[in-house]
Amino acid sequence: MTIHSKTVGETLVKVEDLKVTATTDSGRKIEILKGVSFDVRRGEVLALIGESGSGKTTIALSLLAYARSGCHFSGGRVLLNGKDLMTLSEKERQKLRGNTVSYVPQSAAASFNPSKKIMDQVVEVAEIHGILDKAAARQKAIGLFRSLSLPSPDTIGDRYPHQVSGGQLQRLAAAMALIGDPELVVFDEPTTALDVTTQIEVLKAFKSAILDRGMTGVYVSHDLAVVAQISDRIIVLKDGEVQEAGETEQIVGAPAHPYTQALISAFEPVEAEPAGSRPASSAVLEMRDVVAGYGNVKSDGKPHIVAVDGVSLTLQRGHSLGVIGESGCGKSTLLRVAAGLLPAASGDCVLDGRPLRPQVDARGKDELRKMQIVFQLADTALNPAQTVGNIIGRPLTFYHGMKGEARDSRVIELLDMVRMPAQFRHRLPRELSGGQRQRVNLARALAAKPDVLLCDEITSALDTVVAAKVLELLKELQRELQLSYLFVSHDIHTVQSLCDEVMVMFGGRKLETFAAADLHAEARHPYTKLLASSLPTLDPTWLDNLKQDPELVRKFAHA
Amino acid sequence: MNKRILEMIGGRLAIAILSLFLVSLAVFFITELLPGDTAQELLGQAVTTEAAAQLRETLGLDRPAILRYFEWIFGLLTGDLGYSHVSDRPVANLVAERLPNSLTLAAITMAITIPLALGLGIFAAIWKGSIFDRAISSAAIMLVSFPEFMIATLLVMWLSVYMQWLPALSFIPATADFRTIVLAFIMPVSVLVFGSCSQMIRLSRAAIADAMATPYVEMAMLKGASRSRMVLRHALPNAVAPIVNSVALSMSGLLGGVIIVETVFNYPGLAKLMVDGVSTRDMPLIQTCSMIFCGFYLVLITAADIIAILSNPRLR
Amino acid sequence: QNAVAQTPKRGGALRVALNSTSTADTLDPVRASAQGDYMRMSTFYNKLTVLDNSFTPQMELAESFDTKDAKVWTIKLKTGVTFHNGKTMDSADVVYSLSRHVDPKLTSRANALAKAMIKIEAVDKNTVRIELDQPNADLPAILGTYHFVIIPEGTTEFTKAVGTGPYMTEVFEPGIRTVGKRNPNYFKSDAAFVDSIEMFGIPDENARVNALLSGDIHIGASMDARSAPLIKNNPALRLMVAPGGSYTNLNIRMDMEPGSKKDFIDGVRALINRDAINRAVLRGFGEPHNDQPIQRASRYFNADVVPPTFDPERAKHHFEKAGLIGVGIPLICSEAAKASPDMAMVLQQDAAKIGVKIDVQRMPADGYWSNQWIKAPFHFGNINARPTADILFSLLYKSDAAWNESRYVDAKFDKILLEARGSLDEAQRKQIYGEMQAMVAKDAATIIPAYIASADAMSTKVGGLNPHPLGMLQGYNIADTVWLDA
Amino acid sequence: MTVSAAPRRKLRFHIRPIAAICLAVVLFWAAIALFAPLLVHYPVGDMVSYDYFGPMSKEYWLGTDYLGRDIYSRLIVGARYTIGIAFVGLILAALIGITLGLFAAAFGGLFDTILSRAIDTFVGIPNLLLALVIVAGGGSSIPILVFAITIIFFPGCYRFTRSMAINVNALDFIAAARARGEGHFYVMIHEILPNIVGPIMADLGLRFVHIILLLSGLSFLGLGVQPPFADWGAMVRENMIGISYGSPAVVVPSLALASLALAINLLIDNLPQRIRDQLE
Ligand SMILES: Nc1ncnc2c1ncn2[C@@H]1O[C@H](COP(=O)(O)OP(=O)(O)OP(=O)(O)O)[C@@H](O)[C@H]1O
Ligand SMILES: Nc1ncnc2c1ncn2[C@@H]1O[C@H](COP(=O)(O)OP(=O)(O)OP(=O)(O)O)[C@@H](O)[C@H]1O
Ligand SMILES: [Mg+2]
Ligand SMILES: [Mg+2]
Repeated sequence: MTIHSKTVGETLVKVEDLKVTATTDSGRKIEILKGVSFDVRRGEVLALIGESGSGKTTIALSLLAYARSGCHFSGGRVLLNGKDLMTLSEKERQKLRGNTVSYVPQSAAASFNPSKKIMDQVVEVAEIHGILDKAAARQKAIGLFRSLSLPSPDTIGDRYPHQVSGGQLQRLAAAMALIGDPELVVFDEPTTALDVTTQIEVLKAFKSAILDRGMTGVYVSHDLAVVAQISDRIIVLKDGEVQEAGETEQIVGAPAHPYTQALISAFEPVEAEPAGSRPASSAVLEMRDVVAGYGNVKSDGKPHIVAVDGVSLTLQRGHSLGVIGESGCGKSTLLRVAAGLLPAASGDCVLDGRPLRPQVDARGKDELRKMQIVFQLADTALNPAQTVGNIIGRPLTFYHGMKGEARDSRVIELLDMVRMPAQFRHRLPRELSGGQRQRVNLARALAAKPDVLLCDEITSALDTVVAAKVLELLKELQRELQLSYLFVSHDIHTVQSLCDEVMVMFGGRKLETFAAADLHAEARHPYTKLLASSLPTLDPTWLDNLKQDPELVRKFAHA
Repeated sequence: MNKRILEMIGGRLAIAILSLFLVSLAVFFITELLPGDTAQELLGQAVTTEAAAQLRETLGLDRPAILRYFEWIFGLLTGDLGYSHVSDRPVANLVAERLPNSLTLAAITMAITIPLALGLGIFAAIWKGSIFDRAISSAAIMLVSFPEFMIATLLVMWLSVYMQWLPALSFIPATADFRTIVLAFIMPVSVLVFGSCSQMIRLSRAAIADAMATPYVEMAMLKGASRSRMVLRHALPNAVAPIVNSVALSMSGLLGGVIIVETVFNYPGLAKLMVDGVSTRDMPLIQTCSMIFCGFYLVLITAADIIAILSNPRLR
Repeated sequence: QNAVAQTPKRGGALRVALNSTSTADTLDPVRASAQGDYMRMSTFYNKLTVLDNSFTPQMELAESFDTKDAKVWTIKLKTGVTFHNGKTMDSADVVYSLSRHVDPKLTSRANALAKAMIKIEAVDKNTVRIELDQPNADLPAILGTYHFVIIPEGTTEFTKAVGTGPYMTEVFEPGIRTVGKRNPNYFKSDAAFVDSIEMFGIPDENARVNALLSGDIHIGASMDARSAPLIKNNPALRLMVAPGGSYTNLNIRMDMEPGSKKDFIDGVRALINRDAINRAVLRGFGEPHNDQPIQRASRYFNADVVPPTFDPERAKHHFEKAGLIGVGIPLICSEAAKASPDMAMVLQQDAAKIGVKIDVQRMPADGYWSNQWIKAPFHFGNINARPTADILFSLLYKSDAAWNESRYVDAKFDKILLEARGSLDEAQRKQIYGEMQAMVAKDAATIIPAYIASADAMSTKVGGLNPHPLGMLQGYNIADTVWLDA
Repeated sequence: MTVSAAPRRKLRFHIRPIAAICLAVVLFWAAIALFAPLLVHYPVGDMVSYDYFGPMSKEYWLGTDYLGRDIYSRLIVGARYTIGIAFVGLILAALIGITLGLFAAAFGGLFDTILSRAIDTFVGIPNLLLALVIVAGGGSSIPILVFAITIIFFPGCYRFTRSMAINVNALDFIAAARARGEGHFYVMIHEILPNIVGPIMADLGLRFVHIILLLSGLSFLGLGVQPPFADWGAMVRENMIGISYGSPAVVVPSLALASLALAINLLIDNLPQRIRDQLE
């Protein structure tokens, strides 16, 4: 049962036992899709959800009769209006794309040609397929811009992609997809790359566009809550296979498949213990009035680009301090200052009561050891040329002079600590999954026997289920080793579930700090409230019922 | 054009000028290090210590190098390229005789190479993986694997000596008509085109292939664009910077780097002039030629940089 | 060879490729120093005399040379000879032309020869008197050498050559080309047959041969032996080999170790395999020689001086006596001295067979003449053909000569050298020069294994050229006689 | 973010047949160069036959050259010179270029700027001319040739290494090592270098071809290895006249030169995708 009333008609798309195989560089064949079947009926929005790599994009693209290079269709059929797309010639496929089926990409920022004006790209579909003449296409595009509530719809098309914000681009991409009046629109995670506050705006725009037109859509996402707002039916995927399919209500409310259940439960926020329940102890890390940024220092003593502007914080021993804020607000910069990677222009860092030199080179080995940084992207944080054993072993040798047997057995202990088997120490990072890499990343930091861990969005790149496991691990380690975390995230739920205290940043400044348990208490800073209220819940009616202060949104969201 | 672009272009020009200055220093003092000098070479077998010393004095070679450097630089800035004592003529005259030849050869080569190489590179990219693409790529590799002199000599052997179709020398007789001139240029230009083409084909194809792998080209495809539209309308405009850069690099050797061609075809160009200068220790000549070559290189590279800046819409 | 016999034809544009060219190319007689310069001298200018095939001077611009004591000479000039600019040549022009070589400021390449003329004066419009510092019977021959061409009085600009010669400058681009067109007022009637002569350098041997094979040029100067078969096999081409030209010599400084040991010199002399050098190195483009500088073609050549035989056993005996078996002996050679690296290799191989170790050290051509030649104890040199025996002996063997390559000192030699120079008696001169040849062949430590022939390749259409002992291209002088069969 | 959580298996390099053939050719020449003294029949300088440009025969496998020397022996020793000089020059250029490139990337800042500017000035002078000037200055001996190659080719190695290293240097694991307190040297050698050796080796391979061609060009102009020794380029040149007789003296070294250059080029062109990706 969906909230919006629309007529769901006959089957538009029928996917039958679709198989897609990829050939790797070494010539090995991998089945990406292992026989996927589903239908899309005219007028409904079908959601595909699953973890990263489960084959969502592959399915989405197959609806446009396209397989990425290195992949090919190895079986099954995709019927659109009863015609099998797999048997079409390249010419016929071209005629289909953008015209009958169109696509809204995951990252509009990357999908717009940086050297062409937006309008030219939006009307290109009409030009290619000869649907409309140029002037009519422009008029239609402007109409679409307006209906997607884009600012200054008449002129926005004359800008280049880099001259509009991410949220706007995402909506422009939707306009581009809609201009040919396609029968089917495929949305591939169109909001994943956006900030939560922005995401709401875009979701709303999409939803009304869908409703207005009674469109048929396939909406791909890994975020159940987002999908719940917009879809009629949901298909849950894992490893290229359908796990469960059903009405949105059913999937969200009464999942049948264990995997779906795991997904749902990972989504439920774990309430933090009230801050008061843990004894306040001495401060282990303090930052005072830190100003930092990039580029040459100007005459007023501030850097050219100020990323962190006068932030102070205190981290208690054995506690976790969460730092949240939208992308680009200076969270990572703050951590880099603490780690000494980016010397502050002014302000102090104090570790264990002793002030730290701003530059990492000037700090003592023991000072460095006590504070370890864990980066967001485990992909780039691990040297691809070193084995896991070496990566974890290096801090052991560096800080503790361990060698040979001793080092090896300690590496095994550390791997065990992050729940990984001992033989993984012979692997290279690229032979690990994302979650495993993040664990190695963590184990390397632990090898130094630190007091403080600086964690930079370490779960953001992980799937919800995996991320939940890593968070669990962090909590356990904190209990066992009395670690203190300075934990940066843009996801308020994650922070809430792990941290004792939360600090909110905006535009390089600290807005406020509060106990995690009090998040919903009154008298919060409006921006914090906006953040908290912008997170979708599994309730399919959430978006429709959402009331946000438009003034606030204009002030803080960059959509 | 906005201020930022002007600033960046200004920066490029400043860097080019700075480089030219560094080059002048390097050129001057490296030539100073060459053993033997003009005086000795002028006197040849008849050299004696006293005679050489006397000649050095008359030529002003006995004064400190720094002084001569600044005189030289000042001369260059005021358009005085120096005096070649070896040939007893102003260097400007010597250069004026050769530079047009070198420029002609370079210009003809460029006029053929650039469209040809870019065309082949682009078509290879459009039909990536096709027979055409593979044939072009293999041909490019073959051509870069053979020494220039071998290609040149084989051409002469075949086209001049056996077939007698083309003159073996590109040394155009004083009284040449248009046909003769065209015939004379065919072989040297071909050799140079072979040499510079393959590099450029490979680079332009790679640059377009890079751009083809971007999400926005994939998006164009998903809009129903044909492959040629993807390449020409979407990939190419974004591959301008690397392509122009590769063109500049390949072309930069066309003045000074064509010594083999000038030798085999006996073409009176600047490279041979400089080699002559080296063997006769004609320092002002060597220095001027080096400066011309480096200047040419810098002009091309800077032009490529500027085109890259202008082609970047983020700066517009 | 057919063409040579035929009568000359007029017309045609001749293209000649020399083997070198550079920006040092010049039209100024005092600066002339390369083969191309000598070619230009004879194409655009004339001298008072020319040297024939036996180095005997024949009159050109001069009518006659007269002297009583070989010290003061009176030269009568031909009348009615005009320069390219229309001016009539007279004694003032001759005085001006010759005096330029004496002026030390102009650093003439011929200054060493010219400075003997202590007084050059015009007696009347058609007579010049020259006084020498000491008697020299060779003055007519000396004035027949490349540099002593006659230019109009007061000439200081040499961007165009203004001479009396068979051709007038049309184009002169140093290092690129020189084009001359026929001088319609040339004073010799049966000369200057082609309409124009274009000269340029193709330093690369292959390019030169290819240009010849493809018909781009008519004459390619100075061909290497390895190209010879190719030219001989081509019916459209022929090869003109001139036996003389220059020689590459092996010098041992007698005032330095190891040349101060007589046995070393004798050892090396016995170890020189003249036959092998001729066959393997020069490939027949040479003429075995007998360790003295006078060519076979010269009227003074002494055929009684026989070259030492190749005798490794005797050489070994000498080296043993000198205590030089197994000791590394450095031998300096360079491309600058033609074929010397190859000759050094032959010597090295033969020496190795008798246990003598020669370290061949190959020096760069640049700077060889100023840094290695004469200075090294054991080295190669290269001497171009000279027009007179006197020049060769006084330049290279006189005790106080700067270019005395082996530091040969013999008072008697110096004395008879002056005697011959001052003598106007041909028979006496021949006898003295013969004796001097025997002396230097025996005592001077300069070994001259062969005269190197020069070979010019040309189209069979080219006629009027004959080998000349002064070297390639008829002694750099083709303009008068060459003609083309269209 | 689309980071695949699916476990990946180690990618085995898939060797294409053409790459295997090319590798065999390269190794063949390398072995010849290495064992040259064991393989020659006659000393290189010996004029073993008066029959110049002799045909292939039992005694002279590949015929004789313009001086009647054994081409087979000269080819073998020529391999040594061609490959040896190019290799030593390349190694030196690579050592200097890579070291400086790593330094520039690791230190950055003014050091990098000045070094890069200074090295860029070299690039403006055409290779062959620079080589000519150096050889004219120092004489044409093997050390000078090696020196010239080093001087000419280190800027390229520098630029390539620097650009690769700067890319790697921006990655988080370098920041992690820095935050740990590792010195510049450790970062250069253990963190950056292992990640760029693949492309650097491939790039050096291409440079090797350039060096060989440059050397042969120099030899062609008479400034390469000096007689009686010869590299392949010099052999081609000195026997060039023989081409009209179809003499093996010129064909054989030409083929040797082309086969080596072609093999290396094709080998690099068919490298495993992962290395090629970084190359482009
Ligand atoms: N060209 C290719 N060659 C080999 N494997 C590929 C290729 N493209 C995709 N894959 C693999 O196919 C699987 C499915 O990819 P797909 O992009 O469809 O996943 P997804 O569900 O969209 O993931 P994400 O949420 O990260 O976008 C992944 O494991 C991926 O690594
Ligand atoms: N190297 C750099 N040079 C210049 N500006 C930078 C640099 N790195 C970051 N910035 C700018 O500094 C500001 C803060 O960046 P920072 O990386 O700290 O943000 P963040 O809060 O971590 O964002 P995200 O959630 O996207 O990681 C941003 O505006 C960013 O554009
Ligand atoms: Mg995807
Ligand atoms: Mg960040």
